[in-house]
Amino acid sequence: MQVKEYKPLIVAFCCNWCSYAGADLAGNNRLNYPAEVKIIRVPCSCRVNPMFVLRAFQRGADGVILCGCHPGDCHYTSGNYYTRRRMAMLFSMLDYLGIERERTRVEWVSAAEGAKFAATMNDFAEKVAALGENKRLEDLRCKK
Amino acid sequence: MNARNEALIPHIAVITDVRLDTPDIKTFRVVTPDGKKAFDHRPGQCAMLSIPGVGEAMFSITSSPTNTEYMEFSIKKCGCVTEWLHQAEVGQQITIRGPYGNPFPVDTEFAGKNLLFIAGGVALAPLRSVINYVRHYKDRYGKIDIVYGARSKEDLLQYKEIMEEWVNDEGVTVHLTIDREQPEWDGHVGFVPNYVKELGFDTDKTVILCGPPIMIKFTLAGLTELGFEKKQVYTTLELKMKCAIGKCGRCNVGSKYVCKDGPVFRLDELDELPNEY
Amino acid sequence: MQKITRDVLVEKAVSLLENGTVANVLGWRKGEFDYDITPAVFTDKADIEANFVWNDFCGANFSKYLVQKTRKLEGKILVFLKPCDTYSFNQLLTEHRFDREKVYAVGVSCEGMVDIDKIKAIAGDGISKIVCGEMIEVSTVYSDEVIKIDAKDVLEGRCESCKSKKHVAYDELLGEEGDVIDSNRFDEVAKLEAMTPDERFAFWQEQLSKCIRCNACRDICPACTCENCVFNNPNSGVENKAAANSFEEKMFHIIRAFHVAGRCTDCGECSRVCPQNIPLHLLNRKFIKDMDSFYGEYQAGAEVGSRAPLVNYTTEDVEPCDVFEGGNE
Amino acid sequence: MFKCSMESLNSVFAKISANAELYIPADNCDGKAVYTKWAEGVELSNQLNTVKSPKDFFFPQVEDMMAFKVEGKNIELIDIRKAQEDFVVFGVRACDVKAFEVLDNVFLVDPVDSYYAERREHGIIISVACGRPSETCFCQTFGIDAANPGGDITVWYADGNAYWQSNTEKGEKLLASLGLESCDSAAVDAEKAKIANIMKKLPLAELKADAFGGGKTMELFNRPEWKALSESCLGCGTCTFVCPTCQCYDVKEFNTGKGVVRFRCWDSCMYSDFTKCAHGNPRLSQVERFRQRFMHKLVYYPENNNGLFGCVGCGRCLAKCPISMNIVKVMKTLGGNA
Repeated sequence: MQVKEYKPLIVAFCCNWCSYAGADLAGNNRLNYPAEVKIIRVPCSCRVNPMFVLRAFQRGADGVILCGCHPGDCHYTSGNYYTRRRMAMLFSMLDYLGIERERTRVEWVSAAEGAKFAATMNDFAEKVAALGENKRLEDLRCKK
Repeated sequence: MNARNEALIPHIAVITDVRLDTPDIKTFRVVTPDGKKAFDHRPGQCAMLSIPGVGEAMFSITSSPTNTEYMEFSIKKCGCVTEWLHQAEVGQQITIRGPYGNPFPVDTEFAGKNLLFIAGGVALAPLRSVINYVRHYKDRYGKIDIVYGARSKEDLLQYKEIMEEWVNDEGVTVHLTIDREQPEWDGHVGFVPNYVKELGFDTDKTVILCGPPIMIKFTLAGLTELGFEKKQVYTTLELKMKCAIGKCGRCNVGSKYVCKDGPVFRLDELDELPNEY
Repeated sequence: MQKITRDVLVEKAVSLLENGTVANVLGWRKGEFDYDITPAVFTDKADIEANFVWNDFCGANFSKYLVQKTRKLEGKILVFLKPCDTYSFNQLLTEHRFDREKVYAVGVSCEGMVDIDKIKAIAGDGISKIVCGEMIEVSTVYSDEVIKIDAKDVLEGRCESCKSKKHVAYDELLGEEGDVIDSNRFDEVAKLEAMTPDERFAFWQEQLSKCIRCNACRDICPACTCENCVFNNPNSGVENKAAANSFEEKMFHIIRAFHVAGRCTDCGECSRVCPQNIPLHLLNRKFIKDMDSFYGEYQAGAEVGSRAPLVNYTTEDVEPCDVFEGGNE
Repeated sequence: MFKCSMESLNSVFAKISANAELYIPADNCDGKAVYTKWAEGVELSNQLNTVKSPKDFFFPQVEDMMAFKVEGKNIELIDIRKAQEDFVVFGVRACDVKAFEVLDNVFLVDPVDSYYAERREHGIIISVACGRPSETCFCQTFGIDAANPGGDITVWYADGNAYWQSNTEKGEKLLASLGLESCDSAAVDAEKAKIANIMKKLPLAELKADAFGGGKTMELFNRPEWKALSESCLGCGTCTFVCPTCQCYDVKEFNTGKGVVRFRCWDSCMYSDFTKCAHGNPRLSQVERFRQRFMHKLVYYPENNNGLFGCVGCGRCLAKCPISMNIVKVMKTLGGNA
């Protein structure tokens, strides 16, 4: 039997205006980042409800990353400031419950930062891979 | 393990025909994957249909038990399951389990009687199996009257079958009515309760009444005026159900479970139950 | 142990009822035993005189009832509020959840409520009588001896770390006004933060696995006043009547805590009513502690109309990835 | 009758668990009794009863029933039922033993619920008589004898010993395999008398259920007191979930992304969506939902089950209701012996 190399499944919520375009640019520039990064486009990073993050873990994600415009650059003026507070609270809570803090991340990526997007994803995937499978926020029914 | 027969485990069935009856009611023909009728039933009984991932719900079997080839369900679009069913195509598999509930007493109390069916809107669905059953065994019953009303001509369920088959049967009289005047309609216009009063039936009939609560209330008042007694009137109820076998505990009216002790009730029996339906 | 007596409250309720100021009294109704007190609406004098209770078991916070009662009941409602209840009262006003004009609020000073479970742990089962006071006198069917327990030893967990004896809202006050207390309420949170992630995980796994999803924490919570909760909405995709596995237990409690973050006044009702004794307040207090340390001190309900940290921001906020173990590096 | 010393109970447990899984009430991290799988080191609780009733063993809170695989228009039904192993539950009180009879009348009548039946068949109940009932106990109201709890085997604790007596064939077989010392019933008779004496002293000893039972529907249903009784009900599910006889369930589905699992889980008549369906809701307010629960226990259930009440007086709802509204208050208010 062939042992499959463990590749973490990563869900990346990307804001439509900056980070999604950043991911696009990374692709256009043929920059490599893991194929296991699944991008979900959202209108603004503040569209991401804490429930989205948890449900991504439930459905089998090993890491969840949010990408939005740099603070001050939000297309809707202030959306990402709210994201910053919400995710700070959520991540702190997840840490409090003993869930590995390296599994969640927020990164500000502009439309011009294709290289940063690829580097971020590579780095995040590597960190999550080091942790191994998500066991602490898993739903066994979805893993069978 | 398979010897464990579990009432909650359904069978797979397949939709072989979808007929748009009215703008919001479709009639589905359902058989097992090998083309047979899923199970036998009696007039007025129900079945649980489900679509995995959407939900399960109770529907009355609208085809007559005398139809041994397939079952039909007339379903109005009003919730999750029904909405999903309405977009289903021929060949779609669903699950089915049943039959559930007590049937109308077609072979006992109804035998030899004159029957009066009164229905409004989609409520013809549960009565159609009874009507077609008594039409099939016409010699066992007296005269049959059917009063059926809907909002408009388009909303009359099974209009084709009514006009092509029912009205031509000897001993069967069909009285149709719609709520409002409409250009190509030359029949009666008005609500069912008033129409029943206008028609002024003799009290030698057994009444099978089904429709929205408000219609039942006023029709019953009309029938009482005509001299009918409550023990002559049968109806069928519907409440939220999950198990259909009297265990999940939600479809009760007083101590009676609609799924197990109903859905067919005689009105004088209902009078002894709390008004919680 | 309460300094203010039942008779003072009864007299107040009866006089306000009789002079027509209010038509309803939201108060505590006598139970079957001396400790099982039910929140109730009183409308008549005789009923109040016979059945109104004020003692060390009157833990129920009436603020949430005002949301429904102000809609349903005719006439003004008299509500008795302990200091911690007044915070919930203010918070609900901030959220425009009830009409202030329909309420006559009477503040009642409180010396802390006691926990029947703690009493039973000392006196045992089979309680036949409890007399409240500095020393609580407990009689049981198993002995003729009256067991005396210092009320301070059996305080409810939330009262042990009482944050305020000050009423932040009232029309009238009975008893003495107290002060905001420098409480030790974050100690338990800090203790958990000091653990390793594995220990924390084990702690919460054990606690949350007790959850039976009865929703009592949500239904009693004065901050949970949504007309239709996301966990009741079949279209939300998370509507579940029972937590099928440990994921769903965690999700329910994380999301519930998050939904009340910044609005939770730390009244402690969630932990009080939990039939499984899950320390749910530790989740809410974690959020409060984090908000205090990241965005500056904030007490929900301290004043009407204040803006909670989660509906606010500054351009200099801490980055989510710099936050761990409470943000203290 | 057989006996063993209280100190040797653990070795008896070891013997039982050699052949079947054994569950005993043990204290959890909060010092509350919960049924715990016995293993070396698990200590029997001293508490009167467990927070949650033992109905979980036969009717678990969540139970997967079947799975479906959906591909295009096709549905595949997957039977995921597993064979049930034998298990033993020790320390069940008289009220909870009676509660199994209440559940049996629902699940074991035609059509039989095979999920429940299978577990019932493989479960052995060892009951324990209540030496120290609580003030919240009122099992005697329903004719239950706390001194003779029943089940497959009954155990009495008296003078430092545990006395064992089998009541069924299943129990007899198990008891025979334990190799306990046989003895006469003198100590147990004394214990029974002691329990009978203490039962008379309980605060709820005089509570009567005469005003309730089958045939009282219309008389009780429209009573005006329901409004005041249900006034502060939160509509949470605590009473129904700690109740040993509440058996209502919901059938729900979970899409795992790889298929659909249909499961059932406890439901509560206190919840607003319990009877809500596409055409409306027959129980719109908490008054109706509250009334349903107590009418079911005290009137509807006895009506359908030859007078057997749907409440066993375990007192869990008295202890756990967040607002302390419970069946005793309802019975006293409506029954007129307040």
